[in-house]
Amino acid sequence: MIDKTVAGVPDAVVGIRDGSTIMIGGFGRAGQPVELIDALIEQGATDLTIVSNNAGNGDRGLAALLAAGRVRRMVCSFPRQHDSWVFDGLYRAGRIELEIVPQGNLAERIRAAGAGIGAFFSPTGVGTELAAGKEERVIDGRRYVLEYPIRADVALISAYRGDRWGNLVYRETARNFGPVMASAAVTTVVQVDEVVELGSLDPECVVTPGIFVDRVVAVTPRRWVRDGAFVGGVDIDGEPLAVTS
Amino acid sequence: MIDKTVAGVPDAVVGIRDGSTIMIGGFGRAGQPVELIDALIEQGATDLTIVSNNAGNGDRGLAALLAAGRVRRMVCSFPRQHDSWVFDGLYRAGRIELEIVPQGNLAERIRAAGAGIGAFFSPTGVGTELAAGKEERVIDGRRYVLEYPIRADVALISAYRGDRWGNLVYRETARNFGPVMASAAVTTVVQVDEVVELGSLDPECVVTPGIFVDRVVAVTPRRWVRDGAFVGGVDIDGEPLAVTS
Amino acid sequence: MTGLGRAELAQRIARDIPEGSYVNLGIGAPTLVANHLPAGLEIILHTENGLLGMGPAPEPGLVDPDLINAGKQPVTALPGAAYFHHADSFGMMRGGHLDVCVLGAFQVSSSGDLANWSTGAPGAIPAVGGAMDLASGAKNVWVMTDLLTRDGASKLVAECSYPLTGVGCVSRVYTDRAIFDVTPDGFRVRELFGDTTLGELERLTALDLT
Amino acid sequence: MTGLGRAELAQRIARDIPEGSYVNLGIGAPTLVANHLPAGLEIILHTENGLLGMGPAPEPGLVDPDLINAGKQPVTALPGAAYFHHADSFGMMRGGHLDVCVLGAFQVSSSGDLANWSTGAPGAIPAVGGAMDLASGAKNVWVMTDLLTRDGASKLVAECSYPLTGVGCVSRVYTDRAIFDVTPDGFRVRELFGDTTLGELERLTALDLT
Repeated sequence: MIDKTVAGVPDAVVGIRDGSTIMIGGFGRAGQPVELIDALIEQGATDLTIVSNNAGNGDRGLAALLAAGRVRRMVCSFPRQHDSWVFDGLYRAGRIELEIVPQGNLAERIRAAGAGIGAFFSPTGVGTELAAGKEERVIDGRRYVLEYPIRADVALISAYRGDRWGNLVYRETARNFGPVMASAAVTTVVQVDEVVELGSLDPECVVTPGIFVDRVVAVTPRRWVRDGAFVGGVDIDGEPLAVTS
Repeated sequence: MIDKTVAGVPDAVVGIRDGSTIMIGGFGRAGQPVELIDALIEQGATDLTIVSNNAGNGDRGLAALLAAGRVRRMVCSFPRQHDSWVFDGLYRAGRIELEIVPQGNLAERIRAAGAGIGAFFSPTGVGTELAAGKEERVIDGRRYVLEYPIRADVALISAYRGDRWGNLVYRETARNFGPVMASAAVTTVVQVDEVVELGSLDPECVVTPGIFVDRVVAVTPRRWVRDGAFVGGVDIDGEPLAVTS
Repeated sequence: MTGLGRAELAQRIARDIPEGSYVNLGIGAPTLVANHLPAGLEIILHTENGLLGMGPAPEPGLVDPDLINAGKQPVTALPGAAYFHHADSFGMMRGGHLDVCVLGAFQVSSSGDLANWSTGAPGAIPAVGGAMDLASGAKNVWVMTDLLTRDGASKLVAECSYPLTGVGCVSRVYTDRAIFDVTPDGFRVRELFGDTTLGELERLTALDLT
Repeated sequence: MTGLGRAELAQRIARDIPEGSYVNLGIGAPTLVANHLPAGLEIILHTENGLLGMGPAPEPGLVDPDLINAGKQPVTALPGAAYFHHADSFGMMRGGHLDVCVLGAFQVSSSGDLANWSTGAPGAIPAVGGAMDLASGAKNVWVMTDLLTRDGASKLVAECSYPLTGVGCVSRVYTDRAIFDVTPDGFRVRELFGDTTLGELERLTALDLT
């Protein structure tokens, strides 16, 4: 029997090595696998390269990993946010390397890794400093730059439901980078709200087929959903929403 | 109000011009938009380039379009099948041009057109006669050939259900080339079993968002499905299955 | 003050978007355009973090942390919406399927170059997000901006001094003082707001306008 | 006749596939392997026309024209299955996510080149399908074939004379007479069937085997 589920988050991050490249799903906080990141901090791997759209929010999740001094290099599209003080401090102190990649090129380069594409010509960034030094070519009258795949040793992502084969569905815009990252890592680790019976995910609606997934772990379900229905009333940390306006 | 539905198949193929490049969805008969092809034959456009995985089966659908002499050139991965006698005859008589593209390169080139990729390096076909004359490059020790997008004037595809915004869901392996072709054509025309109320397709399960779709037309629903459930008992032409084995 | 306020400008832009358009509104001021889309007309909003058919902000108690826009603000999804992953979302954009994208700007050059992601200031933390993809992808890239910076410098320039977001990508600029089309001959004034005159614009921008 | 019949060979191949593998079985003889996968072991079959978790042929009255395999034969989907479109399906393949792919062959060279899509005969209608993608994509490409053609020619060759499907892609060849691994030193016999001897194989193939 194939069973990709593991009992707890410590099991989910076993074996991650110093110096690894790790993709972390999420767009801001939505879809960020906070529990897996906490487990990674506990696990201790360091000198990491992190590939993620942002560079942490507030003090939890990716920000906590950065604060713990585990990250040598960030590859992302948008590190600077109103609540990215941890990254900002490290960057200004010269304690972290940064590679900025336009968001669509980031997504497509990750997809290319997963889909076995050696490189591709993208129109994004042409003529800007982010394309400096990159191979350029005019195709059918349009300028493109050559972009290479981004691969990882490990992907840590968050999905909504999964089964023991690793099939996944997501929730709303928390889907974001999960599906492409799952395809681009040697080992893909997923936290889900719920592990469901094999066969209970509609095969027409599976977003990430299990072939891309290695480990699935159930974490505390999001508190704004009950029995599959959105109920609201709390924020992403589970704190009651102030309903004042 | 956005309403991409049209009343009948003749309206769905209005304006298709001689000399057009037309993508036709389907893998063999599964997902082949037979009613739209019949309407195209009726409509009369000729001198067409057809991009489709196969080159027709039996005497209906794409085979009928070929038999009607409307196709100058076929771009496909697998024309030769046990029931591809129409294409076989035309080809042997020198009455049709043929470009063979490996199936995965065909799908990826169509996707590239839809996704604005100028060209990409594929490992498929390297060192074979289908890569002859193509630009080759070694990336990270692996050989790749450069493949260009395939675009079309029109895509004719078959989906299961659609709404007035053009959102689509498919059925099983009849999905095949539909989603990528929908993205790669100037005008995408879809036949569906059923046009459903806007909002009744689960936004988590929409496979082709309406942005890729221009016209939706309802055709006679597949006869092996009733009220959304598979009931079997008939073949793809609606003929009763002989249950003898 | 002559010309349009922020909200009026957003309304003016909204009026130029035809029904049935697929539209991406950039972070910041362009987001305001959503508030002014004519009721009863269906215009489909794209947010690059994976949603077509984005609706307005939710009721305060019904904020869904999984449902946000590119600015990471809570939004809703309309009937007819669809979710997709980032590669599909940016494929949609890069593939030219969006009709209109409205972006903010630091500078726009008379050949349509856009600078809106970095001032190039030493020590600033660079962050591009989807700006370059949006600039290179949509069929029509419109800019929404004040004509002048707080210091009175023109944002319409002969050549951008800030780092570029995209080359020759902007087709129209909506400012508080006028609407400009980008043409092969440079900026052409399409519409003047308030008592703004062409001469005044030429003086403020130090450009030859047509 | 010494060696294994078709069904026995399919069974032998099936035995070498570890539980949990993702496997694509090519059109023709390789399809037979599915009938011999050990009951109770979960091995997930991929069909490149858009399905993971492919099950056996349906009951005769329950043929579903929408649910076919790459050979366009009716199949079923197991609990845990997932459907996807062609670009995703071939991305899965090209990206190296399949553990094993079993293909037929006209010829396999001692450096692992595969020829299985065209005999290059004049007048033949070329048709490649997914053969080249499968050959270049799976982690392990196994070939299932008779050792000899009907005319007694060896399908194992020093260099393919037929048009290639893939270069250096085959890692193992299962024939009716023996199993061969493709190594940097050419074919190495892994297992002999029946009373086949190494000397006999060298005579039949005219190759130096190890």
